Amino acid sequence: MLIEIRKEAFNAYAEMQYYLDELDIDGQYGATASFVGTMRDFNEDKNITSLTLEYYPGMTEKHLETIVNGAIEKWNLLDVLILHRVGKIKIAEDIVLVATWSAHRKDAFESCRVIMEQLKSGAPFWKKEETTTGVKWVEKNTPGF
Amino acid sequence: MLIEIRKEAFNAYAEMQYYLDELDIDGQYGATASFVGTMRDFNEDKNITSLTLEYYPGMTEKHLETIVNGAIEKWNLLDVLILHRVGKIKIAEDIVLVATWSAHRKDAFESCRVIMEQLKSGAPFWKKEETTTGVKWVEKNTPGF
Amino acid sequence: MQVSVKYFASLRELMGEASSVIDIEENISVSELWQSILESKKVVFDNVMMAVNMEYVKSEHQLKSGDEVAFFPPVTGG
Amino acid sequence: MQVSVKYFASLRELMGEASSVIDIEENISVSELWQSILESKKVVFDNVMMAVNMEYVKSEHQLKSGDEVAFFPPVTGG
Repeated sequence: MLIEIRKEAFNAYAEMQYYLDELDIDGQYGATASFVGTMRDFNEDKNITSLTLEYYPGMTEKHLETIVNGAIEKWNLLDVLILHRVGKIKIAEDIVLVATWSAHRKDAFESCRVIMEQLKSGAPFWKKEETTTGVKWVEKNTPGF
Repeated sequence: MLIEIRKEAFNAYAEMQYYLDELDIDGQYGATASFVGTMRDFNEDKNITSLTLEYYPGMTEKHLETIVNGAIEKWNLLDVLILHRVGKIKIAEDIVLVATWSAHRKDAFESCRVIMEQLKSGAPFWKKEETTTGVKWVEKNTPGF
Repeated sequence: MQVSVKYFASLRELMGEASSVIDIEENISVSELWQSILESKKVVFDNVMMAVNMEYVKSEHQLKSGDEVAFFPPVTGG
Repeated sequence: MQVSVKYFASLRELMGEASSVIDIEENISVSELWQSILESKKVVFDNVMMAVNMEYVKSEHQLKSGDEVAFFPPVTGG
């Protein structure tokens, strides 16, 4: 399991490959579900030029660990990877990656989605949007279901 | 949209990156959901040494296209990628990749899972397992829900 | 009239051939063709899936001259 | 007794500070602390989320000396 807060831009698919290369689960995993959240240039009809992501060092990592441990208790998982970007983010840069590895697809699909929803609703991150008309804290996330 | 049957081993994450690099959706997509199915060394308690995947050239591609078109009608999707391996497959090689790109995560998550389930239940592919005790056609897939 | 028939996977092995061209009468359905194949080959096979011209069809689907008819076991891809 | 208090995001900007150390009486709850902060700062803020020692707590959670108390707006990560 790896949970990391990243201050620099990362490439989600390269990161998944690096991580998988170090895992010793060949032959065991049959299913990998992943989600990548990426910086858009719009939100609620506003034009966004950049985004700044703040977090709570210590609590953010701890809360993500609690989420992952809950998923490991509920589903048969071989591994979980979460990367989350903080700081100033440009358009089309990746913000979050959640990946789950399992023998079977049901466990991988369900855990990936639930981890992502729990991250959105509980992990201490806050987005501030720089738009063409000013700067504004995002007040709530788009519903996931 | 790209649907491809592959006769040679592929790397799912490198493929996603190649495909994304050619797409012109930067700033539009906020959510990418993907699923990778990979060759395990076990199935229903049998030890598997390799797998041979047969398909129905023409119908397989056509059926996958029908599945993707159904998803595009149902969800707001920016793009869809499906790669599926055929021929002789070794342990830990990727068998299938389904990726969906959308502005929002609900559409990406739901469409990826439904495309995958429809592929498993309807796309003309057949697996033959080479095990330590002989060769056997797989009779049914593991349930996905 | 003639139709071409294809078999896949375990059914291809059971039939001992991947495809054949079969003479059939007019106005027969895909399941009637399937029954006549099973009888002439003296084989049994449960849970067959049927496609005509690369699309799934219901068992009562009427065949036309030149159709490509495919019979195969439940699919197991992904 | 003393607790350290942290603010994040829009609440940090509203408070004009990221953290402070506050003297409180014993046996007060995290929501009582929050109310007293709002009053002393003369601000209003809806939908606050509260954590003590980096874990979410209920509003009636009793504070102990040395606790790290955090107040922040609804989270918007991912």
